[in-house]
Amino acid sequence: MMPLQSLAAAAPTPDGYLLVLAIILPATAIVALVGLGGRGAAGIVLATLAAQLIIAIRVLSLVWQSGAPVVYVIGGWDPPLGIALRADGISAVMMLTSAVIFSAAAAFAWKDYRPPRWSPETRGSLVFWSALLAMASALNTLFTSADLFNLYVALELLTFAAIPVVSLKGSAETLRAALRYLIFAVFGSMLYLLGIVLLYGAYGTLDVSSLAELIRPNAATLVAAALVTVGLLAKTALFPFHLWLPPAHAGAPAAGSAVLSALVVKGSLFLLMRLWFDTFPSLRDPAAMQILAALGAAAVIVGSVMAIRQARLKLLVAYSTVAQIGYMFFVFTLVPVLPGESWIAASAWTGGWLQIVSHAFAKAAMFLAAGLVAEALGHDRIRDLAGLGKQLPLIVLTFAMSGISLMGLPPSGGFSAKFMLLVAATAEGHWLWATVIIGGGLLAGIYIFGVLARMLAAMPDGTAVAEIGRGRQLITFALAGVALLLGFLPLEPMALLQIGRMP
Amino acid sequence: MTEQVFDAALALLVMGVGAWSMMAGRITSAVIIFIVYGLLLSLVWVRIAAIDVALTEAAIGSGATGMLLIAAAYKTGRESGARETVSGSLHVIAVLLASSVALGLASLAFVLPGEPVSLAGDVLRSLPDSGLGNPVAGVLFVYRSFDTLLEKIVLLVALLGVWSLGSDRDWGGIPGLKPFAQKHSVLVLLARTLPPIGLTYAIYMTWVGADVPGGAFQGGTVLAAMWVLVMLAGVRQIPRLSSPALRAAIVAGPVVFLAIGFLGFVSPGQFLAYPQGFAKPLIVAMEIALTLSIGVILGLLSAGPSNGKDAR
Amino acid sequence: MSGPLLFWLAGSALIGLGVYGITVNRHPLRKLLALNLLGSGVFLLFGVIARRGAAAGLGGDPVPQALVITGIVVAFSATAIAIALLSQLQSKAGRTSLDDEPPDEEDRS
Amino acid sequence: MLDLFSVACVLGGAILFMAGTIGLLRFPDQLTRLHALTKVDNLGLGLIVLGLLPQFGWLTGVKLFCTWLLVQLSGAIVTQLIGGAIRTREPRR
Repeated sequence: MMPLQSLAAAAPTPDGYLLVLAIILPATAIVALVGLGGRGAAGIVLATLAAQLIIAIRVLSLVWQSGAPVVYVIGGWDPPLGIALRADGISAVMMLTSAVIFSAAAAFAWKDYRPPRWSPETRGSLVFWSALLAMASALNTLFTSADLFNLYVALELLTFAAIPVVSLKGSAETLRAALRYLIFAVFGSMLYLLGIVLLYGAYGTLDVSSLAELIRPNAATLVAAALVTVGLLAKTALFPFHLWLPPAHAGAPAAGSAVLSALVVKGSLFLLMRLWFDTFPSLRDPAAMQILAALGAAAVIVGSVMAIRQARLKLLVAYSTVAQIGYMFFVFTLVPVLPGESWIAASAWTGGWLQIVSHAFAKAAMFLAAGLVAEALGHDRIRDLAGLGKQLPLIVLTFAMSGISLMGLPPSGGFSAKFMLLVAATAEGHWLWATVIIGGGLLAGIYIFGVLARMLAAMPDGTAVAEIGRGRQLITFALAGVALLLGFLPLEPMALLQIGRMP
Repeated sequence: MTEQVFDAALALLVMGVGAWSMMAGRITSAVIIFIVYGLLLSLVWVRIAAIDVALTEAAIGSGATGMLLIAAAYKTGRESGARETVSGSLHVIAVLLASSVALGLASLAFVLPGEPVSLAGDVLRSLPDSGLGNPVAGVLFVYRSFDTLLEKIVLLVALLGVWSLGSDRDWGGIPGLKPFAQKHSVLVLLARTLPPIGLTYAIYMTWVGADVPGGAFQGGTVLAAMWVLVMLAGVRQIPRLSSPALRAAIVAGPVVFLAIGFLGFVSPGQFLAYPQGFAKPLIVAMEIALTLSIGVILGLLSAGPSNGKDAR
Repeated sequence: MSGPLLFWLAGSALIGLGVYGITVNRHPLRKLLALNLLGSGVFLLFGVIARRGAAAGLGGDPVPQALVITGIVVAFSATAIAIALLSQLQSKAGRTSLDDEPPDEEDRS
Repeated sequence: MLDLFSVACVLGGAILFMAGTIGLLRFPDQLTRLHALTKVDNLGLGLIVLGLLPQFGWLTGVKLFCTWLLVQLSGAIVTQLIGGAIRTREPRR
């Protein structure tokens, strides 16, 4: 028998407890919400969200200052027996992104799902806030956990929290969307679990960093990597597994859709990138990576074309998510397998993460804007959007701003991201992918300008527009603003995103 | 030799019954066959020396899951008698895909790296410190208690997911589980005689779980079964979902678990680490609270969301 | 053939059956059964790996065994949510098919 | 001698189970199937428990006996319930 010692012994850092708090505080808050039956719910939710933000900022600054990951070993049991948490540069960036978007979504939803202070709880408020907090807990686990099975539990927690948000309205349509989502997602996690079962059988550890050193390209490992990849793709809704996404994301209440599209799909995507770049780098066969890029390209095209054909605004925005996810898969082939021109790899890497972050902000803004439009007009049929430009100019402006980032026009985070991916693609001679990156932007232009043109058209007589509070418009506007401001980051590979990456 | 014949027969039987449950004509038959499959599977777990898993599979994988599936099959199965499948060419592709997956995995049995890996030695080396005798309980509550904690949150979120399907108006009301309409005196008899025995058994399961196979999940499932029996027989009123006592029972396990986790920050200084010498009493306290919570949550998962019109 | 090897083969077959069941069946409850079958096959493979790791006087490696217990509970949670969705769908729509209904113009969102 | 007793009892129980299973599969209607199942179930399990008793200490023996008792109780009641359900569905036969 060969008892494997932890090879990359994780050395805990002094402030590592922040990572465990980022996961456990929201979980504790859910327990409190259920146990107290609505008493003090508002305070619990606010305190937890504030703590999330503070922890995320603190972790980011720690990683930034020390240039090294923050590590925590739970219960003091080193891997492979125990579980370690580890936040590197990308984890810290994603934690902050999710904390900001959760706070914005919470502020947006406060009006509709106001958690009671002392009055009895209601269905919407308990379910919505518990689900939101559970998603925050699960995402922080996904961003920081270094244990493959722990990540499986987190993936499931994320799905089970997302399901009630999808079906919160309770119509047959949303129930069906939720059920289809659940079946896809559980199928995906079963494949993922099967993959890690094989990895444990081959290497006797589930610790991400130990595995990186042990892994050899043998049959069991390749099958495991393939299963893990397919499983996570199903959860990330990459073409051809995208069918569940649009009805699920479009059916949720606006704040829920924003979180689902901006963050929840990124959970499994984050894990996929972490595994391929940090744990399986030795398995990165160029041909296999080309398959991922090809699926990404197909997603960009199919998602955009479907978005153009939609008659309903929320479905259009949801299909746009299918397309935007596709871009992130170019990173798999653009970061070269062999260490070559390192600036190309770094550029593609930064471009990919910038795409994830700026899409999160732009898409959250766009879903919230679509929710406000639906609330103002009582419907979200695109052909009947005329006159909004006069009635709700701020919403139209927000929609345009987030659209700029999704299309990849300057100055926006989406532009910087796509530009860096494009530079890497042309420098490496991937002309096909370069064409898709440009073409995808043009297709995005068609659906976004199509909507804007309707919004700015003259108002037909007799259209009633409901009053929309200023606060929620400003929240939405701020999110779109962040998506644009990300474009002012210097157009060069960011050192932060490289901190703590495996060699 | 006899053992191998038995194992071979068992393996074939499990595969056959599994296939049968996929192919069965009526959906209710498919579900019943699946429950039989679950019981056979727990026998397999016994054969590969995983008694804890065998108990969990029998209790949760077959028992609790089976209870939910049967209820769903009777509710939805009537709409279509026959098994509907995808059309011709897609069917062929699915068969090819499924068989290549099965064959690929099967062939891995012969190429998995020769030297088997195991953490058994590591687990046993540190187990005496915790005072536990059951290595599986050691993994669940000492080394990987973080997984177990998250899994409790998963159960809680699943319960909220089920509750979320009720209507706004009936929120916090009585679940939609229908007590047996007719006066079935035998069911009432069973619901009066069995629970004391079941309760004793559940406590026993949890209590011995620290040292031999058993534990909070298995005990909790027995508890849940007793409660569902009592509710179905109409012996006790099904509680309102907003009842403070019910809520307290739901969160008791997670609260104790979290409290012990935070206690670790104070002594010995790490989340979910146990103070020297206190590991076993803390774990037993945690398991007792968890048994109650798991029992109540599993019972409520089968009782469904509050639903005014079904309650009477 | 040894017991563990036989059960490995059985587990592989169950996973194949599960994949088949999910892809061909239309009724969501049957898909759910297939998912459970697939899951049990995955757990069984893990159990065989645990059995291979029998050491230090134990009949199997306790780490995978404990992970399977957690996995069974998580899979059960998924089944519970799915069944609740299914019965709610049955009450609301009178059927449980996952195929979309013809688009309804009146439906507000 | 005790071993022989055990083998005989367990074997007898196994044969009864086999007979019950055949009855379950071959009998024409639900009530007779139920009959085949319960009669054989109780006696078969009883014989197996009886056969195993001498093989273990007293504590395991008590557990085994309790198992049999519980199966008796639930078997009898569940059979009653199923019988009742059949009666209500097909009132006159």
